[in-house]
Amino acid sequence: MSYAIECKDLTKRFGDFKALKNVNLSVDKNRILAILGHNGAGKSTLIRVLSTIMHPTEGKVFIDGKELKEDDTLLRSKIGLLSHNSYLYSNLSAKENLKFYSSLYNLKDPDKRIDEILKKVNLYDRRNDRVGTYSRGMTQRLSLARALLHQPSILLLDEPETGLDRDSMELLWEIVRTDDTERTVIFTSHNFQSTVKICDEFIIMKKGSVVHRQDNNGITESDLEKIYSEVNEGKK
Amino acid sequence: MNYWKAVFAIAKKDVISELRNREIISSVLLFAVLTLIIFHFAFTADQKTILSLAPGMLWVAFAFSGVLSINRAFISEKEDNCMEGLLASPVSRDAIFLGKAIGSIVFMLIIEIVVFPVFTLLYNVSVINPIVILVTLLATIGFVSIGILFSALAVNTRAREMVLPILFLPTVVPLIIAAVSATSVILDGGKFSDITQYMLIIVAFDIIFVTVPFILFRYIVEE
Amino acid sequence: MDNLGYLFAAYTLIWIGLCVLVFDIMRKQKKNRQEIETLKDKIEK
Amino acid sequence: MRRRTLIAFGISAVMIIVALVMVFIVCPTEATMGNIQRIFYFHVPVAWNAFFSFFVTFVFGIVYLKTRNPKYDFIAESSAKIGLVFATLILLTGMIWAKPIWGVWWTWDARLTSSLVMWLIYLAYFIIRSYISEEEKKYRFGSIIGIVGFIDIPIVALSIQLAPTTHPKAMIFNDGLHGTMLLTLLLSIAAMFAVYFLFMFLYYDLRTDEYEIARMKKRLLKEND
Repeated sequence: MSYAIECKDLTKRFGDFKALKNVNLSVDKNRILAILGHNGAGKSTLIRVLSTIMHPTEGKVFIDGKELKEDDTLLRSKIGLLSHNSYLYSNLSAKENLKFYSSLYNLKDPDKRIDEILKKVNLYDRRNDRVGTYSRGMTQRLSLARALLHQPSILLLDEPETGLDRDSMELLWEIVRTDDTERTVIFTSHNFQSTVKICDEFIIMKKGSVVHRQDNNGITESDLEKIYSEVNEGKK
Repeated sequence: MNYWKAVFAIAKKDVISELRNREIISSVLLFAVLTLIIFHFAFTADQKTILSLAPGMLWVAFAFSGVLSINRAFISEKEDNCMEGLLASPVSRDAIFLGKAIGSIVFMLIIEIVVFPVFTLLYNVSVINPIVILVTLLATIGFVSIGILFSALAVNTRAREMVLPILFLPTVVPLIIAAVSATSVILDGGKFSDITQYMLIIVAFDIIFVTVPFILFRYIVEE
Repeated sequence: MDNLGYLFAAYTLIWIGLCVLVFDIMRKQKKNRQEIETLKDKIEK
Repeated sequence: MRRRTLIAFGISAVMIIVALVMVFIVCPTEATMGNIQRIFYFHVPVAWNAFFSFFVTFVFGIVYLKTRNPKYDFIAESSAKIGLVFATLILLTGMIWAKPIWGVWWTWDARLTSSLVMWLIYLAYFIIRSYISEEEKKYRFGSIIGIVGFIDIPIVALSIQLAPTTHPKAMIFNDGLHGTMLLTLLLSIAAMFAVYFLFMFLYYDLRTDEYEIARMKKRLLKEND
């Protein structure tokens, strides 16, 4: 069986700066993987390369065993992305935004799916309001709806919790975990508490490399914190 | 086909979003009309002179209000980084280019629809003629297409407001020359056969400067 | 119509201009080379 | 200074002197325009060279986008710089030529006008590069402008030639090129090419040195952290 995601020798250079250094990472299907690391460790860059926003300088990404290329629209539509940017147009209503994205993802029965996902993120009542009038939490929920709209088998979340209150955060993870489709989730985070609760395994990145990988077999928050600081300071 | 569905979705999204608050289009239209009015103070001329100046006046109005409008084409994508959302969606980069270009062509057409009658009304010189309209429409395609490429480039620089005009205006010189000359000939009572050489320039420009930005756009939006 | 003097002046000016440009670049290049040397020393330290 | 620069400098100097002797001493005076026509042997090679420079910028722009090696952008940028210098010279010599013939410094003659538009496009090329702080983006956008600008040049020239104009078309020769005149022109063109390579080496080395300095400075800054 092929991996859901497999990176081979991924390197991303910005001028002389290497944001990713020969990253090799494979993730099994239906797993939830957390990526931890300081700011500038390469977490966001990795997510951006996996979501095809960014082109790796060297190396390849495989999705379900097939190489991910910019013009392979079929493969790319298996990926959903939620970042700290909402990717929503403030002049359009929630429904119009989702409708727009459903045409980009070429959905079969968009109206039905849009209503369904809007109900799931508790925004159905406000579906015709302009996104510009939404609160931060609502925007983030709609953003999640946008990422899940096309039922991606791989979901990438780049610091999804930024700026969210506790309730919205819990709803977010609730939806990610209970959504009907089978999917692999990769998320970056600074929050150890939710990480230990949610992930199946986690990796720690440092200066563009993956320096630690571990399964989550009931690890506690304080254990994780200890491992995290050991990894970051110990191997200096 | 998926490809065109995405292209038109992008264009439609831009048009709906803009028509909702009319932020840009209303000021661009006002600017276009103001240009026409300023001409009156800049040149005091009789009917005959106005007729010979008309093609130039029209294209000065189009060119400058066009710059203003095209300059804003990527502002909505910058806001909350929507461009990334487009790049992450399974749509090729050139489809994004076409979608943005078609959206901007619609705005350009709105400008033209307003400028033609206003000019006719203000100067009592009819510039509304099927061939003149055809010339304008054809010139609009190449004009917007190269403008969108440069606009995408401009939003990614410092001083983005300045970049588009200094790059765009010299590049579209051929279009402006050909469109102005063709319009002059027609308003002078010429026939379509008198302007074939200008039409050829416009069509050649359109073909070249739809193809080239279509290919190069991906190199602007990449990271 | 004899503009030989005028023409000669024009030619001279242009060539002098180009020469000045060449020497200006060479001067900058020299300065850069020196800077590279000092930077190299600093890095090796 | 590199050896190749010195060689280019020597060759250019010799060729320029030979060309100058040809232009001022050997070549006969042209019948209708008189001595001022001699600027033609400068004006035309410079125009060719400007076009050639922008062609090099175009080619290396494509090469850069394909390979992403900064070296190729340095070549493209250096060439654009030379092109801009030469385009400025086209405008200057055009004015010098126009003054005695038409009695005005500037005339909207088709060739001069095309050169002016070309000059403006490449001026924009450099202004916009200066507006971009990230190096990689500067190279990438520079390549794009270099490609679009070069493709535009022939269309600009064609459209300007077709435009109705009140000025007389520039008349260079009434009866074709005289044998010596042709030889002089060819020699002048060859001399200009030598000058092109001289400037290419100078600008390219200058640019790579600057790049090297910026790199070392960054490294020092990092080490001091």
